[in-house]
Amino acid sequence: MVDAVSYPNTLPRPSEELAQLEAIWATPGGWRIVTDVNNTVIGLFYTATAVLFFLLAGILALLMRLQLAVPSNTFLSQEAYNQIFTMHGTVMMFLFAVPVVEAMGILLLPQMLGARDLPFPRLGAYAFWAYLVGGLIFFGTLFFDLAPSGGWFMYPPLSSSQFSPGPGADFWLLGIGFIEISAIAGAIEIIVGVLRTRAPGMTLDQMPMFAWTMLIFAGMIVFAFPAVILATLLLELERAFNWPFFIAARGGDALLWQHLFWFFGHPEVYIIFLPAAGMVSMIVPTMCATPLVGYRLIVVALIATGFFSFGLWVHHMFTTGIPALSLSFFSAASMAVALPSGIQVFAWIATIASGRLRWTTPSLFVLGFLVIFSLGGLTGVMVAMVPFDWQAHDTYFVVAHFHYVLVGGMVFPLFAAFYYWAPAFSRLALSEQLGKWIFLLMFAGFNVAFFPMHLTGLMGMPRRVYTYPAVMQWDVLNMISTIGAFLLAAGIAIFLVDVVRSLRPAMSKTAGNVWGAATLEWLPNNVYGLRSIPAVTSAYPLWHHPQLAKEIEDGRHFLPGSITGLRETIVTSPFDATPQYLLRLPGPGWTPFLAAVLTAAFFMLLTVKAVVLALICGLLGIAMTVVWMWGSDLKPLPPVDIGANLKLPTYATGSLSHAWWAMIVLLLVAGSLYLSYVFSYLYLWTVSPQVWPRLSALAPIAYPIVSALLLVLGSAILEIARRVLPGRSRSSGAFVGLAGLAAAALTGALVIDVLAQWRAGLRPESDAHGAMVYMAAFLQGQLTIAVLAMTGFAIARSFAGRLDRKRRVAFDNLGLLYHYTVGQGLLGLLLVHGFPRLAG
Amino acid sequence: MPLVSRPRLIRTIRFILYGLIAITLGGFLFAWSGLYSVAASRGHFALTNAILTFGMRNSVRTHALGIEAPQSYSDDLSALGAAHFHDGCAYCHGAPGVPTDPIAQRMLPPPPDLSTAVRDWRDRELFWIVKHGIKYTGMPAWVAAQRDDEVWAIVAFLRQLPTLDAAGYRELALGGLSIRPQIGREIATTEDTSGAMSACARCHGADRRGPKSHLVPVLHGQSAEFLIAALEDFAAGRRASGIMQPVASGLSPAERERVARYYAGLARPGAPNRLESAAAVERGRELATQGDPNAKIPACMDCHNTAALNAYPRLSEQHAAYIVNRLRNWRKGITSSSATDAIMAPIARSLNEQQIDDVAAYFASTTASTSKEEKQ
Amino acid sequence: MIPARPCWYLFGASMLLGGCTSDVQSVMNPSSLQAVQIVEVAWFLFGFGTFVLVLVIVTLLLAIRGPLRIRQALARESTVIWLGIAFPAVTLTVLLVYGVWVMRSNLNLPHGGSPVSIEVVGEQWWWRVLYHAPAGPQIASANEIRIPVGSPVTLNLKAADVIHSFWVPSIGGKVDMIPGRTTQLQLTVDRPGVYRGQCAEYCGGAHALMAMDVIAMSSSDYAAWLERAATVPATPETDIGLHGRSIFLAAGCGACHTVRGTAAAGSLGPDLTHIGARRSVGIKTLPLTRENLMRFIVDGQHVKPGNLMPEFRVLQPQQLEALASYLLSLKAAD
Amino acid sequence: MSDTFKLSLGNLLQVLAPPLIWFLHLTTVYAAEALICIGPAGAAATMMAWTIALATVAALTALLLTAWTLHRDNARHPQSLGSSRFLRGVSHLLILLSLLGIAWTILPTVFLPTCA
Repeated sequence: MVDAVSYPNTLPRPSEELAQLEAIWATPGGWRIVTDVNNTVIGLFYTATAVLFFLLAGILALLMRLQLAVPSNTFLSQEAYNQIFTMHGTVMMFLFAVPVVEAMGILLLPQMLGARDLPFPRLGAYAFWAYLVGGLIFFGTLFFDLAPSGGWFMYPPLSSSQFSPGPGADFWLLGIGFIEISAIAGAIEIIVGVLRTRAPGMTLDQMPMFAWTMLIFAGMIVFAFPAVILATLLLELERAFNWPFFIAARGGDALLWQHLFWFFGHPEVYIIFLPAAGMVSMIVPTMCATPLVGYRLIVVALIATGFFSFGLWVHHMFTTGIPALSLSFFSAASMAVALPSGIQVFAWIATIASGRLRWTTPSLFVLGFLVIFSLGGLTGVMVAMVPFDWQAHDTYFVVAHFHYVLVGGMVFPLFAAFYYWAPAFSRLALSEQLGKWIFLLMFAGFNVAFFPMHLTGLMGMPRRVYTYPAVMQWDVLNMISTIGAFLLAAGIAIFLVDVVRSLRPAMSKTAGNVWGAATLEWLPNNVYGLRSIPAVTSAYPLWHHPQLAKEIEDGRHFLPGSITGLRETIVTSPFDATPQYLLRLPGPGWTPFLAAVLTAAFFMLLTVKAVVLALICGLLGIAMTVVWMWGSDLKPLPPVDIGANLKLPTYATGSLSHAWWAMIVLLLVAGSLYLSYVFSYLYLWTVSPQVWPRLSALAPIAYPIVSALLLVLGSAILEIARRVLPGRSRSSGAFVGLAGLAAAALTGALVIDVLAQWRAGLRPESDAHGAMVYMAAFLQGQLTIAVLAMTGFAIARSFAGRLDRKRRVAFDNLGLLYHYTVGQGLLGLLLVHGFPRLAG
Repeated sequence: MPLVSRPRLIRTIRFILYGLIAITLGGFLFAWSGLYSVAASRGHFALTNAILTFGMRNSVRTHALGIEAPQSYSDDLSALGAAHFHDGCAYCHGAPGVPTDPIAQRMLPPPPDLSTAVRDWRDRELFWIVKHGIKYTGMPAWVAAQRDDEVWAIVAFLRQLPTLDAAGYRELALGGLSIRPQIGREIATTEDTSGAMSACARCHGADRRGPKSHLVPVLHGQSAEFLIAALEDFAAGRRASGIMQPVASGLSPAERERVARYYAGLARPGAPNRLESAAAVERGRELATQGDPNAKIPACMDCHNTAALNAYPRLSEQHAAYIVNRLRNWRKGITSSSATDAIMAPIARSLNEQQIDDVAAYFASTTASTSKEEKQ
Repeated sequence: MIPARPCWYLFGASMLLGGCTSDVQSVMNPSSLQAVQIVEVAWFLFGFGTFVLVLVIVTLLLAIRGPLRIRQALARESTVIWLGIAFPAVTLTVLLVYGVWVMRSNLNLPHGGSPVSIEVVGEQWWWRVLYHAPAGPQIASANEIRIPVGSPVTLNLKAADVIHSFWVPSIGGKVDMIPGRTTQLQLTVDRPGVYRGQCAEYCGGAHALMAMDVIAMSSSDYAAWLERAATVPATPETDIGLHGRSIFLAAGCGACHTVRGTAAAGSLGPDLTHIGARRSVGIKTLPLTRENLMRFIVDGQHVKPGNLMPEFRVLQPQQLEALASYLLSLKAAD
Repeated sequence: MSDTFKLSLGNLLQVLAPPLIWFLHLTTVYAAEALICIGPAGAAATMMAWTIALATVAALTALLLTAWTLHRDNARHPQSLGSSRFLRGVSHLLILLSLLGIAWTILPTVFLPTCA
């Protein structure tokens, strides 16, 4: 354990050290800024882009409110309205809510945790550029009348090729699938960042609450998003190749989509809400100048929310004719998820009671959040009551409910956060005076806009209607809502004025700790984060250690400069944050930007069926990634001293390595995608067992047995390959041969399985069973291709003398992916060949 | 440290901006002075000509890049193209046995003789030129921009043009029409003197003779009401066709009615050649009489029978190629604002390719009497 | 007891404004056993919600500016456990039991009398209604459902194309109509009347216009109506009516529509056998009048954009008049 | 595998076990309901009752087991500080919430018929 009081560096620092640090971390100038990967720059860009999408989707909302202001309005056509409401929901959920939280995480986390940067800066840059380019193209479809119009939930069969023939739905499916992949990339970065790059001594009970929420946020993404990625894959395969996953006439089922979509969609709400709650948990103690009451209770609440929110997806399906008992299980789960919210609300109130609340703009937004979110939570309990939901479902009551939850629970805290953290990243703080006006307009506008919707809903107004006849007499309430929406918009417009007037993004010489806050991000910062990294002994280090700022600036704590001449940060153990090794980080480069643009181009060209061009872009994108990966696994150096004679290694392998952790998280994503697939397979069987084949129609059992043997053999070969890795940097023929053999075994197993099914007469487009069987091969094929690519990469590195027994992260990751792929393959064989034998 | 360092960027932008202003100003002064001559009588300098031709050629090549030309053209297609060429193109470009008009020869640039000029172009480039015309040359764009199928007919004919002599051209373009030699008095005093430019019979046939191209509909025995409405729709631009719009707008209402009554009074020219497969005809019959409730397709025979409104066309003995082309155009979203299109376009859009072929085969194989029986 | 104009109460309680006088399609104006139970749940929940919201706001105010003693009490972690865990645990248990109990009583409704079973099929964007009388022909109608008062009615709900949701708020909660499945809604309506409903699951294009009426009538009226509905409408007696019928057949209307007793037997669109007796044209978008009929025939894509029926602008004005007269005459003789 | 990793994994499982048990219990009873209700109607109610009883007993046992390991670890390391002790405290409360969640899940089975 490191003692903070005995400073690691007692002597004055060499004069050139700071200049060197600044030079190493310097932001590239001019157009080359797109090559930058530093979390502060990317974080600011990311946040600004997310806010841009918030404004764009907000304008769409205003258009809708204008259309609904009076009955039988002709301001928007039916088709235009349907496109607009689809885009409003999709953009708000996928292009604003999740990205803005991820952006704030990328911006704030390293500073809060005392890291120089996140562990995978290039991945973060890639995620951002992919999101920006993909998002702008996706939004642009609106101007070409190509936007999807099937609602943000895209229920089949309405979204099938039969009922949505144009490319709109494809834009949605590929665009959203792609943006989700970018979100997962960000989530991996955040999980590894929070667990492995905290300042020495920052144990889990001293971690800033925002970091806790981001950790759980990212963890939830890992398990929730794969479900919707699978759903979008299934639907796109159905649209493009006529594989009937959702077509009832061929054994598919429309409700399968709903199960998968809401298994993602419900946690999504909490994915959005938790980080916002984390921001509140940071702001409230500062504004009351007192520690958070019930830190442990809040962590319990966060973890419980993370789990409970996965158990209530069916509550979006209360009206689909599912048996009452099933519904009641999910009604119960919906009640359970109310508990953690209650804990948090009363913990904040307790914190306010234990201190003295200052009337600042962030405080106002937090108070507004507490009131609005409570009401939203209560209407949430109402719609969790099955009989009430039978009436309220898909009406404006629900529209009111989830806007109270999302705007109240997320947008208000976000504005509080903007006002709260602006001084940490800008030369000027935002205006307190304007801020109060903005709050008033937004709070009043929000309630005037959305409270009446509870009533319009009870008066029978369904959602997603582009007009209504005067006889329904919903006009007065709708007019009030429209006026409220414009008040809310006025508040946001003034906010923009304030941003233009006051926000001067800067890396150093910021407005600083104007609130008297207690966490590390308020220490003097620069592009490189803190000048030196302190050992943390308290959850509120700045309050407990008033001279910290000065000491940090003087470089008296750990890692006061760059030791290896590269960007670096300390990797610590996940629980007690003991320093483990020094991670050398990559600097600016074109590859993340180009790879992102090319990936976006690949998906979008695929949508417009320009397959050749798409493939070219895809391959170039992969090439970019290979170039970027090639330079990432640096040669090990002798251990270095980061201060106080603390010697840290510069290279780590196995479970110590941050790359290993990232791979494990990625495999969790793959695993949860595959579990979603297994669920889908079994679910479709319960719906239409009649399309499952008789025993006689199945492929002979010999095929899967050979396949399985090949898989196991492959795993064994790869382990032998690990043994023959050379001790020193030189290439090894034995290794190359064995690795190639292992890859061939994996490919062979897949080919044999597909061949067996094809020769047994099974076709993917014939029925749901056929489609599901080939889907297993499709998923296995994706991983096999990834393994092939990584094997090629490892072989190339071996030839280049960059892979040996010590420097072997590239191989470790291949091994993990390989064994996982084998495991998934075996499970797939068991399911596809075994289950019909069992059930038939 | 500020996020973006600006000075160099700003200097570059300023340089570009000033340059642009200088160029714009110079150009304006030249145009304003009137020094440039726009006379067509003088021709271009050789250099100007070379630059213009270079620009034109490359513009066409680049713009035509994304166009996919068919592998081959049917005789139906080139016959249709020939018929329109005679009416719409020969005046300027001439044709075998048809000299270019002297007035057209004085255009700048003079319209090229296509029997040699087409060799310089790929099919997709010819298509692009015919469809879009060429700026500053007098080459007009196609009248109905969305009718790519008609433009391809011209391309098909242009490919055949270099091989034709005067007799061959005449056979193809006039469709076997024999034009009565006119006496001096007639030539001196009537409007229609030569070439039978707008004679309907060149394409649609007359008396017992049906259309030469199977892409041209059989008008014999259709109701006059339907034919008048169709001509009016073409004349008013409610129906889009680069071939029919010029012809129909050249006729007075009285003439339209007379020609419609003429064709309405003709007997069907006899069943077209029956190359349709029996299976396709059977599938087509099923669809035409029962519809396809799953795909929301109503039965064709409920409207296209002999007892139906006169506003509807009769489809028995109609050429399959014509029906397929028309249905496929609707399916591609080429819709006009005529009253009949309002009914048929949405129905046609719900047919798939196979159904289009089947139903066309069926109608081509029926005669007026069989279709009557099936309805009653 | 349920107030007569419940919407007013809600409104008055929430924001002192006028205008909320519509019970056309209100959840809070129930007319069936099931809907009444749900409204009771709703009122209970509104009460509960108001109570908790007031509790939160009051605690919040006390925490900000309350007496020191209260603030010290509020700041304890045990208070968080009491208010944040214990209190919700108890109240939510009560709510859950209540909700489940209502679900159960919704399932166990009296099954007296001969149950009436009607099939409703959601189509883009209209409602096909099929009455399966024990004897006699199957009666098809569209966009209005007639049911008897006082006896349990089972609606068998299906979808022809995409997912729709059957919702008539005054008589019960919504139930989705899903392709490939048959869902059920059981109701016992307790007073005669006309109840408006509309599709509650977004189903594309004209989803907003997919409305219907449920007409509840006394058992004897219902039986009489059913008998009349089974008859074939008489041949028109007027010249214009006869002319209209010939236009109807010659214009191809029969390709999509059925009029029993004629050659028109299409099934793509609504059955028009007794259209003259219906309340509306164009799926509740227009009341049934001669002008509206004519308008829907020639201008239907403006009335209900995207609907399957093409616009028959080929019809001459007098043909259209005749057609409308014929359609209006299609009803059982009284 | 390094020791830190094993230690972390153990602590992590301790924390995540209670809500995971709740989730498995919920999905088990939900899946059982879905499977039992497509089978023959006669035996549904009894099969459902047995499934719920078994699943609940299994879940409670697992929760008890988690609680026992917590007490064991607390006893073994009475003065340990930092993350592990903190997480054990978190785990305790999660057991409580998960118990409540499981109770709510089985509560409706008392009132409602199996497949309706």
